[in-house]
Amino acid sequence: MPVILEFLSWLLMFSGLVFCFIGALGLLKLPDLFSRMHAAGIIDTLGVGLIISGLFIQTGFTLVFAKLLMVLVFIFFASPTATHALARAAINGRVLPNVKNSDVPVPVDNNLISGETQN
Amino acid sequence: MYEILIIGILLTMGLVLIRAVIGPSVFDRILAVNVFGTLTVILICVHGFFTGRPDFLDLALVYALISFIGTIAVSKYVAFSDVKNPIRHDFFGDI
Amino acid sequence: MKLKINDGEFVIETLIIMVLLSFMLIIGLAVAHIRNLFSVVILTGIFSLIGAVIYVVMDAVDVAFTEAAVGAGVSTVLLLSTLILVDSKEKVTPGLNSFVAFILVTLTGGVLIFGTIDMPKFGDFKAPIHNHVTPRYLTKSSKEIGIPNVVTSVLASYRGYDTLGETFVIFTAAIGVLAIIGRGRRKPEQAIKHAKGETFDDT
Amino acid sequence: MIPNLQHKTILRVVSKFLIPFILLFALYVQWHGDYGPGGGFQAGVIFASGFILYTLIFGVTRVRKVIPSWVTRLTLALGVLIYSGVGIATLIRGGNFLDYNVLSENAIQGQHIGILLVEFGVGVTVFSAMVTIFITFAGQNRN
Repeated sequence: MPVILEFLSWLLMFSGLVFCFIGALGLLKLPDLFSRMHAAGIIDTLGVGLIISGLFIQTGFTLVFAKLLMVLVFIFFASPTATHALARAAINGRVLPNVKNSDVPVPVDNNLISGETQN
Repeated sequence: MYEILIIGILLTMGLVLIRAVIGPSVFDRILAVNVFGTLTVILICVHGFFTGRPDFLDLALVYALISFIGTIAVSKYVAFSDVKNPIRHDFFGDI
Repeated sequence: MKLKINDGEFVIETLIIMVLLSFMLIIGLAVAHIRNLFSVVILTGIFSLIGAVIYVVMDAVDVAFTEAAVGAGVSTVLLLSTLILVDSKEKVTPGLNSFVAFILVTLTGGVLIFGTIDMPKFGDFKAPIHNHVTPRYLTKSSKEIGIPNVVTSVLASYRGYDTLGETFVIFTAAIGVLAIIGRGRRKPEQAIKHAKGETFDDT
Repeated sequence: MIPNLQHKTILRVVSKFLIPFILLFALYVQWHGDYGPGGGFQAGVIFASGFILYTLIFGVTRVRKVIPSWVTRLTLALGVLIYSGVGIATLIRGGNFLDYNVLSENAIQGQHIGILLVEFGVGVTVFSAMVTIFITFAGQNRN
């Protein structure tokens, strides 16, 4: 493998690791649920994407490449969907964003909040 | 080089684990489990390359495909406290 | 496939296993401490994830695959659907002296750890388990069975009786669930609906 | 609100995209178990996961239209029957119980056939058991 490709691969992987770490720090430090979801999004998209892109360069065009591509695609589809379902469930469960320090009044849709939780 | 990557991912997992344990709300735990699953997928991939046997990616594929079923089930449980009925049709109430 | 593992790889794999086991310990303590059963179900998911990774690092890929397939979706969903039927808050029963219980648990644990001192070291090739039938499985399975995955040949062919028994156990579990909570007594109108084929519910 | 769009929410779309892949992957695990990790048990659980996802999104009533209860009960017994049937077949052909060598002229080929059938039986039983247990539990009404 050319040195430049090797270098590029490791660059991608370590930047992915840095993004993962930033996301985890955000998950730990941010004040409320919805901002933590934002931090989790960094891991699910940039962290995974960059690390697996680095592995792509390491493997070349083989069966492993196809499997890695499938892992990437499925995470890209499934993970945001799961977070979306979680956010909906949280709003249904009367968890609201922490907007104490915000200047902008948050438009609160009464339908959304007081929607009956029974079936 | 892979060693540093693996240690970094383990460190990240530790941070996420703290969030899962301290909570405080149940949604934070679900979110942390979700992220933990994603990190597990990465760890399995990288470990496969580290040992030179990347044939074990099937395992990562399983997690990528079906780990979100659990998240959807718990979201549905919290929102409706059942898993029996279909998710709702109305514009706002759907999870 | 490489057969020799160099020292650096061994050190890093030991490190991974140690870190993951300590994660498991933290999760275990949290599960014992938290009273909300719903949170416990969620934390159990992490426990299963860590277990799968440890199996992968120990090269037990088939076991890891089972753990992944069951732990990722099915076990969480089954625990949740049980939780719907019961209360999600754990009741604390006061009464027994916790100090005596602590002493008893510590003693039992000490005896168990004492028992492991006699056992062969992890991965020792001179251990009895590796000298009984394992050499035959490993050396002759490609000639006798002819498929590359030794685990499958052991499960399905050499140990076919055991697997048959396991299949019967799963069968019995499903039958038991059906017999106990499967199809309770129907109300008359529901029975009519079912007979007409208008409802597909099992309940 | 656009009438026909409001049903096509994110979860439905993504689930409909993912369920075929889950089922396909389960089949891959089932028939590739000889060469890689996996086998009947794992395949059955993954196949059942696809149906569980469908149940979560579309409800018990609808999944029972896709796979009625008599089908799961039939396949539940069928898997065990396939497994034991292979054993009986080996007995009839003059071997020991579950000795696949006699299933074909060539011993290796006999082993192949036997393992394939047995794994299929395990997969079918595990799939039906998981679906049955989940739907029975999820369909209960709390009282």
